[in-house]
Amino acid sequence: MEGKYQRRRFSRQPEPGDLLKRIREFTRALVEDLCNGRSPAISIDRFSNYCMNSDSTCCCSSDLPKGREILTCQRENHVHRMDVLLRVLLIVQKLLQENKHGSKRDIYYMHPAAFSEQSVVDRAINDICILLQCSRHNLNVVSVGNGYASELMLVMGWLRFSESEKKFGCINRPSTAYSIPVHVEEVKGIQTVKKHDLDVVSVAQYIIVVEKESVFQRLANDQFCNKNRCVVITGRGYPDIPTRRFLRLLIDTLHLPAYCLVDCDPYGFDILSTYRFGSMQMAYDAKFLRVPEIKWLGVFPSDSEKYCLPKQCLLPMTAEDKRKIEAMLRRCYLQREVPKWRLELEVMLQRGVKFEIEALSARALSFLSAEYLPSKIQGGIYI
Amino acid sequence: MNIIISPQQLSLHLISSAFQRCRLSEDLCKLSLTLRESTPSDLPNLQISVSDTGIGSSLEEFLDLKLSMEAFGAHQEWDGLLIVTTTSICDDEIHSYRLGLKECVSERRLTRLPSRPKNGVKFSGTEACLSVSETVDVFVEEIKRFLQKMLILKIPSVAIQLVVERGDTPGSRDEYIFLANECNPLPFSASNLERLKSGLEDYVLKHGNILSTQCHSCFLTPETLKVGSGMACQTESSRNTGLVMEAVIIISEISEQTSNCFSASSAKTEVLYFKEFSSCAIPQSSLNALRSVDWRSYGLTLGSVENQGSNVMIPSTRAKIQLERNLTKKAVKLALDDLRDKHAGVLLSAHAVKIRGYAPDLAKTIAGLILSSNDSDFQQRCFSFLGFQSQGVGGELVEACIKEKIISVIEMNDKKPHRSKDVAPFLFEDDSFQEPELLDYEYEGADDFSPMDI
Amino acid sequence: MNIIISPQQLSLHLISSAFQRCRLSEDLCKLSLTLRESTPSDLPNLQISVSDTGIGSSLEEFLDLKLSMEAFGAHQEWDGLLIVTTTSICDDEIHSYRLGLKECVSERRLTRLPSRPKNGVKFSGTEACLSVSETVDVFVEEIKRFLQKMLILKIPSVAIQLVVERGDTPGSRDEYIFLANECNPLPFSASNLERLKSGLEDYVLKHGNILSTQCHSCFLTPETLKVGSGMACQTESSRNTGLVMEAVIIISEISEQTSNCFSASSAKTEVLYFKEFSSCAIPQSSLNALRSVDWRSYGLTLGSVENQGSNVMIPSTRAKIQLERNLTKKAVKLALDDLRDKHAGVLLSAHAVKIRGYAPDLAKTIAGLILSSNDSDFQQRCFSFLGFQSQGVGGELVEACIKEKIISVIEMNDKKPHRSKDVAPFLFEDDSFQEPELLDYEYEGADDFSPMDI
Amino acid sequence: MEASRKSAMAFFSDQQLCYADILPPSEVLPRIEVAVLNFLRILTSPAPAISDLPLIARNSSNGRVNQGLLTEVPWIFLARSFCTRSLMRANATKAFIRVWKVMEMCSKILAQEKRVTQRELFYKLICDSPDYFPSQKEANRTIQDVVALLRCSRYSLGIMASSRGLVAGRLLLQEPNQEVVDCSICGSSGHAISGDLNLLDKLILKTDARYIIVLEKHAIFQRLAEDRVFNQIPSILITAKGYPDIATRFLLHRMSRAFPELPILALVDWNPAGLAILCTFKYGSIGMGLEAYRYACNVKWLGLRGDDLELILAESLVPLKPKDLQIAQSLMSSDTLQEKYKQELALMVESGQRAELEALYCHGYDFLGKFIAKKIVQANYV
Ligand SMILES: [Mg+2]
Ligand SMILES: [Mg+2]
Repeated sequence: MEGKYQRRRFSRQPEPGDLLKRIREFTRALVEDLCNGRSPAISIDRFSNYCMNSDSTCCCSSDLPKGREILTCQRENHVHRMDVLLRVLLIVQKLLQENKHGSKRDIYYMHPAAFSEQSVVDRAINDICILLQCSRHNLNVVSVGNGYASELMLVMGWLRFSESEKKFGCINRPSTAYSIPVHVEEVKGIQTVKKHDLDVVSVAQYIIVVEKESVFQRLANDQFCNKNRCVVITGRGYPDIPTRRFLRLLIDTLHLPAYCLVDCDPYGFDILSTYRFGSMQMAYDAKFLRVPEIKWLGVFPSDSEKYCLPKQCLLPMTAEDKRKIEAMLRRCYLQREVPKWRLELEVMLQRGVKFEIEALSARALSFLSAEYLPSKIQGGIYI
Repeated sequence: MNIIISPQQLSLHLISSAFQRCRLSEDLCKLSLTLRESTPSDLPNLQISVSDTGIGSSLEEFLDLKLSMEAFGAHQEWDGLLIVTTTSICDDEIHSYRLGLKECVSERRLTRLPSRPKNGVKFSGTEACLSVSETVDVFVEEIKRFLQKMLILKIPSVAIQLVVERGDTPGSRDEYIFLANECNPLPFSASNLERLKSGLEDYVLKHGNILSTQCHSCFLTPETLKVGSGMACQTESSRNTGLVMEAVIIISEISEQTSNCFSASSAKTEVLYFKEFSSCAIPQSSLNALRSVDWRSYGLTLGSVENQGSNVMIPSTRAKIQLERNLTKKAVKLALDDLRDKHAGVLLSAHAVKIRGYAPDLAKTIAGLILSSNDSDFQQRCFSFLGFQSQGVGGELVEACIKEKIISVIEMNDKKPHRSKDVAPFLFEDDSFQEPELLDYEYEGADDFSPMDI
Repeated sequence: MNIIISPQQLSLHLISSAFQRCRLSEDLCKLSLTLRESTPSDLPNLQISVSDTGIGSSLEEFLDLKLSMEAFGAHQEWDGLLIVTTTSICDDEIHSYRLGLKECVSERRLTRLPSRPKNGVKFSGTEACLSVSETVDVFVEEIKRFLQKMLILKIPSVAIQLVVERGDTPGSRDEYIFLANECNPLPFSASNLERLKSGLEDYVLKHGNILSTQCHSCFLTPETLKVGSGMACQTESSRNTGLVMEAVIIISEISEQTSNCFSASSAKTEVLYFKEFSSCAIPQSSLNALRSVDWRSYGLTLGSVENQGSNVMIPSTRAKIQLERNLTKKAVKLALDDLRDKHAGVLLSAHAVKIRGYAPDLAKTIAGLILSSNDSDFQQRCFSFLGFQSQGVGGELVEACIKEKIISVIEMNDKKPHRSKDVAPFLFEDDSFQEPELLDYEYEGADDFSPMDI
Repeated sequence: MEASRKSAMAFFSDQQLCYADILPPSEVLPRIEVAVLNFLRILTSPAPAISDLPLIARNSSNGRVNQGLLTEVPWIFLARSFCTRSLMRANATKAFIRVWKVMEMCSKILAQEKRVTQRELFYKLICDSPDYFPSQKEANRTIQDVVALLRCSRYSLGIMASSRGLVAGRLLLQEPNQEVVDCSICGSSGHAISGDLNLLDKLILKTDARYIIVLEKHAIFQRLAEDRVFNQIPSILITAKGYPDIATRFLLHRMSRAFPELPILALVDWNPAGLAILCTFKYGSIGMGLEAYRYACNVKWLGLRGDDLELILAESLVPLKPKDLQIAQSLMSSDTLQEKYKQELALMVESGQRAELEALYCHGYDFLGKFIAKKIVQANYV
């Protein structure tokens, strides 16, 4: 078991052919069991990227399964899940065979009555990824939620790349936003512009990830990337998989430092953690989605005093906010891997106030781009 | 032993005793019941005679009869006198006694009446007679119903005759014959349990033994009755001396549409209880046993239980009650399991029935996975698992075959002892993640963004 | 006329009558009150004498005195006897009468007492005397308070002297002088309303005429008192014969911090009522009139009203009450308007005060719009609207100027009759504007776009 | 400056114009200056007053439908009926001052030649005047008030807009001095429509398509773009991911002007909200009346319609939600809605069911393209 995961960790992403083969193996085993009068059972490994054991020597960082769930024909909810899983698997097989992509919503609509709700499909997709040991995009499944909510991530800066035939010459206008493609696997030729390019003399030096679009727009409007040699991206809130994969790809390709700018509130911190460690739902795929290199650039609880933010911009935390922070503080990875983050989170809780990045713009619009970010990056004020 | 609270019960008891004597006899026996109503005065006078050709009586059975003093103390319709005439095979004479049943058991004495010689003829038999001031009607129906139930035991060696002579129409004489083993004869060697099964089948097929032959309009095919039986014995002592509880369960699947015999009420389940080869009301302990059976695991629900018998039981010891109860439960469960084992798809637990509901969908999907694959080699292997030889096997056939296999697995699972069932393997320690989910993240612009989408 | 219910009220009434006789006289008059307590026995004996040098009495005023028979019927402390001595300027003698007031009005008769000759001296005057078995104290304070209020009328021709002789300390004699027109003299030609205004001002400045001079610690500057007055007359008949209601309202703005004279309770508003130049309790009709004034439109709130007078009024006719009420209300409103007109920013409606509170913010914003502009031409035009000539005018000045103008519009707007208030010109003039919807339509932003409005 | 202020002054007396213009800062600032000058002029006049702010009313009673004579396409616009913000009305005093405060903030931002997000504007406003802007909501409403007062678009006030719109297919876009973007090679993600209305205004558009297909949903857009449906059906695909934003409507409008011969066909869910989205593209809406009515396009309803339901599994039909019925009711009461649409709406209400486009996938993922092609060939749109 351990070997299997160890191996996969360093192996390439599976090809559609591999996955189809795995699906067939799975099906064959199922039929074989049935024909031998054995009750079919589907064993699904369970992953988590953190636990709540504050002091223990947990193995959450190992990317190994933390347990296993076995779906049998003896529990009704198991059979229902089996039914859903097989239906989704059948759809996935078709997608892979026809080399098409389907959204989670599309899949839901294949059998709306049997699936009853979208989350049931989402879970089955996760289960299939674990079963077939692949990432979701390998299944040709994309996440267009309910058909509306998908927000493309935005990128700007000293960067040039292409997705299939589509070229993204961000570099030509570094302060113009580009939407990020869905199919990150088709992204090619990511490059910051090299010094020997005739028309450009500088190269990107770092990547800034901002929590939200409005801050991204602020930086764009302030021509931040014209003045700073960097790449800015935003996942517009919680980063979706393409966003995180794209960031992962950028870092793997360019080997640039990445800084994350989030609101000083529990959501901001959770978004930061999602970039850094991945999300719990996708823990099985965390190694492809997380960005351990990312640094927390701000905004820190202490910034409210350091930069004399207007007190109107500081909001008292709700009981709910505090509860969330208390829960996050118990996540094992914070203590183990980023104790400094954890300290700041504690400070946030102690102060009992939260504020948004925009609070930095309240006095002067250009403060964020002209002073805050350059001073932080140049001064190494990040953790 | 039950406490008798009415002359009708007494007469049933006398019949039951006579039946036992017949059963114990090694020969074919005859049990004659005569109800002779005469109206010399205004008061009706009914002579009840229960005679049998079974083994002679030891008289204790009469001496020990327990009558409810409350019920009989002030009973004007009966003088309490029982005339018993009996002879064993080895007796030379036929002895007669008179017994005052209204006296309490410890004070009861037999008054010996003149004996009659047997003149060397070897026979045995007993007659018990009593006279009551009641009309014959209150007895006849009850006795008939009792005898119909007794037929369930299918004791082949006893023929029962009931003669009713009504006083109001002199010379009128109704005669009823009750013969077991009539329509579905069993070999003599059949066990009691087999007889019970067969008898109960007949009972159902003959609508509670009311008809003399199987009701063909209701029971067209033999499969309509599904029978299971179970036997539980006291394990500690040897089988012979211990209690033995035998249970037979019959499910008849007659829909109301096809049947014109059954009324809605007859759809109810009837519970018949025999104790020592005699029909009697179900004792509380057994009733509790029935209640404690996990009917749901057989896909059945326990409705309200009406105990129609009104006999008061003499309290047994607690240990005995417990024993009876356990045995009853065990026997019933064994009968249910037997029934389920013998009939596929019958008495599945509600749980399994639900799960089985997924079989068509599962089968369709699995068939889809096979049939839609573009790997014919893979398809071929699957077909061969399923027992198909050719390539060009139809999709419906594959699906149906898989469905059948899934159903059989589900049903098999259901038949396994429960123990292994509830421990569905779940090794994942999920409980440690009680962290509040950061679901309600409000983000400008995203209408219904949920972090679940990641 | 009020019904008198106690000797104290009777004595006040006698004083009031004497005051009227003085007022009607053309000369300076003196009104002397003597309270002489003598204790010959254990019972206190108080002689009350009210004498004046006004015109002589026609005696009807005494004959018509209405006493509460309930209050006086059983009154042991007073025999009900009033000795009246009076003479007119044209009389040769001084006449004396005795009057039994405990008799009801219709049965009352004057008992003539011996007259005294005037010996040709021309003078007029009246004295009314009565004796009661009460101590002097219950009278003195009440009479003093009454006289202090009478000073408000500032009738310049009457000097009042109060002499109190206490029986327990023989020879003790307290003398109090009440002189109107003392500290802020008015010309003799001043109207009654002017006198009332001036008198009320004095009354306030002298803390209810308790002090003999203005309290300088409370009233440092003359502006601390804001006075408004109004007069309403019956319009139907000629002004002379009709009812005239005059109202004077004074607002004194003394903060509790600066004043050490006022207790918390004295911050209350005092309502003084004079009827026919005599202080009396405010009648219910006028009280209702006060209650019906829309105080809120003057930025005031009506607290609870305590009517301290306890006089029972003889019911007037309904029409008269209505008239009094209307006149009172009108006079008070005129006084309030007068006050507001004379003093900028005083008595603004709560509404206007609230809106005025926004003036600084609005001024700051408009000034910000002007000053932050980099279009100097635009700025110059703005400055010229505001009356500034030079370019380099300071930001605070611009803001203050705009604020002042906004406030003045708000205050002006508040003084306009309500009808004309809400019509303000549009920022963008456009003759073709259709009738504007004055509803304050709350617009859903594009963010909460709703398809409902397609 | 004087000249532009004159034209700004003239603007306010022009009776025909009841919409919000997309203006460069150099034209917005004079309008604000005129507002200030008028305020001061009235304040300092011999009969001084504080002028009321006339805002174009954005309620349905001020909504009008233009039934064009030449085109059969009606569109919704706002008539010259006003609601006012008055300082003197106690319940509107704050709203009145808010308008000036937002104007002040916007004029500062425009003078700096910057743009802000609504959130940033809100932060600036709460720092400046916390009492007036307790929440973002007040800021957003006041921005709309300023739009209705100055009659220039929100974007013109220096507020950034982001568009959720995407376009794909046979469309070539070219910003001045930039490379041509070929929307047919953008993959399934399409080309993101910029929120910069000035930029959209300047785009050079080229196409060899024969249809423009408007899609309610992103997922459907992705499916069709991935399948390159526009190669089989020469078309341009556009979606706003739900209710359309101004930028998407503006681009569609520009395309409809640039390529007047192309029919615009909409593919929406079969539910009242789907129809409402279609109608917003088609007629505009009062809520966006001031900013957007001019972008009405003659959109035809391709699907889903009642006739298409036979293609859908019964289990894919979902009961209508209360919100659907609400939308249906308001659509029904609209004079704008043509009879065929009303019939379709009545059918939805009567059946009590709704269906989403994805329900067609029960026939396979490539069915959608065939479905569209067939309908187009049969000219089966209304
Ligand atoms: Mg946030
Ligand atoms: Mg929809």
